Amino acid sequence: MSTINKNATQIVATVVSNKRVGQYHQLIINIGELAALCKPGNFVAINVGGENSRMILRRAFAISRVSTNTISGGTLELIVAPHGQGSRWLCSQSEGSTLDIVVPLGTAFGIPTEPVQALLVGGGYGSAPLFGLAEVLNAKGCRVDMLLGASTASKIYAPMEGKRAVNSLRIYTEDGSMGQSGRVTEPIKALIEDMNIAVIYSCGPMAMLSAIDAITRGTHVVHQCAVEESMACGIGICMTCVLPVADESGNIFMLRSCIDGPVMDGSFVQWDKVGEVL
Amino acid sequence: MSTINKNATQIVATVVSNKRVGQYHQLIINIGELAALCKPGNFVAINVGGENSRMILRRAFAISRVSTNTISGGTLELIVAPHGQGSRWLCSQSEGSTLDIVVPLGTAFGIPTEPVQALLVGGGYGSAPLFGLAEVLNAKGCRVDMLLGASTASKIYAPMEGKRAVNSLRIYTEDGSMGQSGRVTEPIKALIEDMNIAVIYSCGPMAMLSAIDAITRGTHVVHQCAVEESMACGIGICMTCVLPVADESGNIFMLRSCIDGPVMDGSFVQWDKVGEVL
Amino acid sequence: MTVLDFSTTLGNAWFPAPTFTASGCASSGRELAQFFDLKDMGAVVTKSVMMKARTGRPTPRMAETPSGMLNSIGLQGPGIDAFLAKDIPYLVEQKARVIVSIAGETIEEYSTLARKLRSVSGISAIEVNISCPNVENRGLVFACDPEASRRVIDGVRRTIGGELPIIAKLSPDVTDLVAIARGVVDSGADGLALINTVLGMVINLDTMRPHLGGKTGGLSGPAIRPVAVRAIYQVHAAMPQTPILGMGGVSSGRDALEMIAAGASGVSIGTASFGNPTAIMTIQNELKDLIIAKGFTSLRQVIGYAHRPDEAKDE
Amino acid sequence: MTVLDFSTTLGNAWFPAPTFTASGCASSGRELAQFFDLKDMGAVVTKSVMMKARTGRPTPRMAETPSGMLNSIGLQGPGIDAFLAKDIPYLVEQKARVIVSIAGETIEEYSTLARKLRSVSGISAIEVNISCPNVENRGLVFACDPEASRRVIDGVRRTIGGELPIIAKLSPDVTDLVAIARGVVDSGADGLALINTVLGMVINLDTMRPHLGGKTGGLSGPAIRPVAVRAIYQVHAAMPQTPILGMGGVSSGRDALEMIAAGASGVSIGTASFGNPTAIMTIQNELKDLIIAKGFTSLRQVIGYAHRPDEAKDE
Ligand SMILES: Cc1cc2nc3c(=O)[nH]c(=O)nc-3n(C[C@H](O)[C@H](O)[C@H](O)COP(=O)(O)OP(=O)(O)OC[C@H]3O[C@@H](n4cnc5c(N)ncnc54)[C@H](O)[C@@H]3O)c2cc1C
Ligand SMILES: Cc1cc2nc3c(=O)[nH]c(=O)nc-3n(C[C@H](O)[C@H](O)[C@H](O)COP(=O)(O)OP(=O)(O)OC[C@H]3O[C@@H](n4cnc5c(N)ncnc54)[C@H](O)[C@@H]3O)c2cc1C
Ligand SMILES: Cc1cc2nc3c(=O)[nH]c(=O)nc-3n(C[C@H](O)[C@H](O)[C@H](O)COP(=O)(O)O)c2cc1C
Ligand SMILES: Cc1cc2nc3c(=O)[nH]c(=O)nc-3n(C[C@H](O)[C@H](O)[C@H](O)COP(=O)(O)O)c2cc1C
Ligand code: FES
Ligand code: FES
Repeated sequence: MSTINKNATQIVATVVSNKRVGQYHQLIINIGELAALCKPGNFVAINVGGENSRMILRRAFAISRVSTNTISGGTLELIVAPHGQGSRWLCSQSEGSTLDIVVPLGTAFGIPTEPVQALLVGGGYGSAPLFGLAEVLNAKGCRVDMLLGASTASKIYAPMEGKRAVNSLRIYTEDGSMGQSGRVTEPIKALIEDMNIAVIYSCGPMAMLSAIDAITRGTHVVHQCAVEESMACGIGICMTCVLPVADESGNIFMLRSCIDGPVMDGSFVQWDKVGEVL
Repeated sequence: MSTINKNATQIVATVVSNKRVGQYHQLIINIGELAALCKPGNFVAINVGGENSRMILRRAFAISRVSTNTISGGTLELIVAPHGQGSRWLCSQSEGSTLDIVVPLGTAFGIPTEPVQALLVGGGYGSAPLFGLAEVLNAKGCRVDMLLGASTASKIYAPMEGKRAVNSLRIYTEDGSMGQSGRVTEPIKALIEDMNIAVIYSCGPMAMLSAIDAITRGTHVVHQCAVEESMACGIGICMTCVLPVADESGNIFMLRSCIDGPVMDGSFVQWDKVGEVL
Repeated sequence: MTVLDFSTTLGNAWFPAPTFTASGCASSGRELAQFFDLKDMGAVVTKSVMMKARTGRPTPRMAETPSGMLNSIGLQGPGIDAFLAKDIPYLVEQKARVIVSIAGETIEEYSTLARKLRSVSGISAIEVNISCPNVENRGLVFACDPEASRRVIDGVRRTIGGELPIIAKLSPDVTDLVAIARGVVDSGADGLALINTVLGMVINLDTMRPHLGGKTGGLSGPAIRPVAVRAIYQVHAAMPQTPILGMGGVSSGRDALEMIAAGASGVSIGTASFGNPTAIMTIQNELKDLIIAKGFTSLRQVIGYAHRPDEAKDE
Repeated sequence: MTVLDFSTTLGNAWFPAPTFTASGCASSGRELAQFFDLKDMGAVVTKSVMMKARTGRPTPRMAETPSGMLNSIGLQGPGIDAFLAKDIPYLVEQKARVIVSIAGETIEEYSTLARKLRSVSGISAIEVNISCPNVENRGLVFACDPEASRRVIDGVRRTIGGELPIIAKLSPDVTDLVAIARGVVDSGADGLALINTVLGMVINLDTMRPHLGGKTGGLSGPAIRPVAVRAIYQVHAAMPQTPILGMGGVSSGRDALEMIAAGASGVSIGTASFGNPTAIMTIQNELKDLIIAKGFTSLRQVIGYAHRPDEAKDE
């Protein structure tokens, strides 16, 4: 049993700002002292739709970055794609409105103790938590290269200030509207071989994570991926968000991606069995 | 079958203003040319809670007054008591927000063809439609006396400008915090006898309407009351809002208060059978 | 531009669109005609009519619940004779397609009602409401008893002859819906209407008593949609040849599409009209657009689509 | 200041408050302990445990619906031995009251589970989940079959002896809930848990297939509350002496009060905790305040209050 949610707190937080960035919304939310407890990879769970909402479940969003030395207290940043009713509602919340939010939740990316070479791979809004991670890795003396991919330019999230912590950044779009044309996973194999990559951190669609796993399988590269499964509770009590994960001896368990994840060791996830009965 | 909803239209209308008046909210809503079709006694049905609302039914509100010569187009006024979730939501809508509204609905107060003496009796927010009615009666040359009652002062709605069309206005509160102490129905018997009242128009709680009926029964005074029954549809299709009403020959029918009302001849309503099986 | 064949059939009855009113949620049609043209939708399903005029249940007759409502109307209505004299001619004059819903307190009464309808022109089908939970039949609802259900339909079938399609309207409040469905189809029903309301109750916390005059009521609206979709899916899986008129919480084109994919040939819209007088037309248009957007060329291709084996797992 | 006796009993088990978790909606308790102290609420009802470890149903396992959700977990769990070794000691250490929920695939399995629990200390009661619609038992759910329900409870009763109260958890998806309830009480159940989820389905309109990996799922949340209140009211009316643990969509103190007035001695909170980790404590406090505001001095006075004849019609 994990004890990772020991800092999780349910609070009412104020929206500090809400800006459109491409097809996403950047939300800055004041969470006061909790900001200091948030780590790259953690996520938040937010009530959506207001008081009379027919949406009864919270929505999960990765913490993109936190700021602890703001005048208004600690803040966190979310990058939200207007997907369905709930995320659209969130994207429509203006400065000053309040949100019922549980923060921080889930596992965080493991940070190497040595200054190793790290490759960060983000798909769509999956890039959001990678910039905060890059800062931490950078401070540890790691070399940080980043690959971002999406179907089209407006779905690439790559803020100016985020790039500071990154040694290189390459962008891939499927329609070629930004950066190189193609999938973000294509260059990985060559990069692993050319550079001395010790760890890949990835966040994005499950298909992307699974493709990266196929590439790293059999190599020495550690693959820490942030998975994204449908979550009803986000705090480990409902068992809806499970993924088949093997332990060291090869026994497969259905682990909760909200509490035993979202960051997991990609090599233990049984990608081909996701969505199957064991 | 009544054809009274022939002007009913579903529109998206803008809130022009929202002011607190005692325990109520005065909402002014721009309904454009439909304002010209609204008559005293008619009501509106409004969607509440916004897009993701778990409240699936419209809320009914009496049209307090209409204004056809405003710069912004025709407007109507509602006096809304924050009762439950839906009306509270409505009271929280600020200037510029839009409402999905069906207007005008239901029967209107019958206007005498001769300039007779009329007594208007309102309970709580029930006074709202009476001021618009008073203007119409006044224009017809009727003498208009008004009695307003409520449990306490903050539940009396009696706007300054409304009083212009009224020859006399007396206020009753049960706790004596405004006007005379007591129930609004107490002076009616004496008034009928002292003055040559031809018609009483009433709007307020069912108990008040029923009490007025008991007083007018056996007299020549016509009692036009606006009833208030729980309504699911407001347009005559659901049969939830029925009241037992006798026809001329004494046969009792369950009439829909939304479409065969809300204004009804009080002497035909079977007040003692409301809520009973026939 | 894609041309979509939006028509549907229930037994031998043809409808230009698959979107109907739900019985009891459109009165006799007149009230909605104020908001749109009745002939533009699939069909008007009239409020269940009984032999005699009925005043129904005491008020309060409704309670709003989260994403739903309870009703306890108790089949208030004018009785079959007044209905045939006044309501049918009006609907025919409007060129609306009409499905007449009937309800009885005895098996006999259903047959008598069917006899009254036999020679009436302008009716496309009969919906036999054997599932209204508000009518007392020694505490038992017809549709909860396989034997009684069968006998009602059998009686109606014999009386009506082979012309008018019979649609049996079932209650979801049963242990084995498929068994009831099989029974009524074996007895001569051409189609099934799924689902009637789910039995529910609300306690009024001011009086601390059941809120409705009739104590229990029928739950309808979006809250019950997953129950309706399940019922349609289960019955279509067991009896793919039997046309189903789906209903229960449909309030958008996507909801209607869900039911059609689950196996419904048509969809009735009830409670949504209370919140939105033009709901049926909006839903009809949204459904059409959705089906076209998905690349289908006829409604028929969509009926029961969710039962097909997955061709591509990566969809 | 009014002093309220907020305690309740289920059979011979006593609880300081009537607000419990719902089985399967609190895992083993640890996860919620992060948000409040487990000993502050009535009791933790643990996730239904089976003999062997189970991986459950394929994902997706949930779909949000209007004011509700579907789940199809399929009783994923560690099996009774691991559960007794790890989870019970933790809960006991937290000083939480514990109701253990058990589920079996055979009548035999239920008895075996009961035997395992017999000598475990720190358990207040056993909830026997015979109503989970996700487990295949040749397509039949125990709680939908009066005979099977009785036999399960009979087996558990014989095994467990007279000490631990047995609460039978029933499904609302039956034609005659009262008959099932009577059967299990006659077979030795001390109380009833009402209701388990309602069977439902959602079609995914992208894939045009059932959304859940397990196709159908159980509907829970506020959407089903009116169904739960009705079930509690009906069963309490028929069997006023049998304590009922009410559940289904409770998300506020007023919802809990509705169930208690309908006849529940205690209330379980499931889905509400997903939207709100502190829901149980909030509901517990709201309920207490409401009951005090209404002038009652003990919870017991409120249980089944809605069944009393109206003293004053003008209330
Ligand atoms: C750990 C985690 C981190 C995430 N981070 C981000 C992020 O940084 N930015 C962002 O835009 N989105 C993120 N998502 C996805 C986001 O949670 C969904 O887009 C959102 O829940 C959709 O809700 P909706 O009401 O708009 O859509 P609907 O489709 O209407 O939602 C219906 C239900 O399905 C669930 N659901 C639907 N899609 C997803 C999904 N992809 N993942 C999980 N649940 C889903 C919803 O929570 C809801 O319960 C993350 C999800 C997880 C699990
Ligand atoms: C013809 C008519 C005219 C009205 N005029 C006014 C007015 O001018 N000002 C005003 O403040 N209120 C008026 N009301 C009452 C108003 O409709 C209710 O206060 C409102 O519907 C309560 O909704 P809620 O969500 O706040 O309360 P809730 O109690 O949460 O509502 C639950 C359900 O019950 C119905 N309901 C509850 N109370 C009433 C009621 N008193 N009458 C009808 N339905 C009810 C609601 O419509 C809703 O469907 C009028 C009602 C009718 C029928
Ligand atoms: C107010 C009301 C009255 C109803 N009356 C009838 C009726 O007379 N006959 C019938 O077969 N069904 C009746 N129903 C059930 C509906 O036809 C429909 O089956 C059910 O409401 C589910 O659909 P919905 O959620 O779209 O309303 C009624 C429903 C409501 C809400
Ligand atoms: C995700 C989930 C898992 C559940 N698992 C169980 C279970 O293991 N055993 C059981 O008896 N009921 C289970 N239930 C049913 C609940 O205990 C409860 O009866 C039902 O959800 C209604 O209550 P609610 O609306 O408060 O959730 C589960 C419900 C949900 C939503
Ligand atoms: S989302 Fe509930 S256990 Fe993970
Ligand atoms: S409110 Fe529906 S008929 Fe009057």
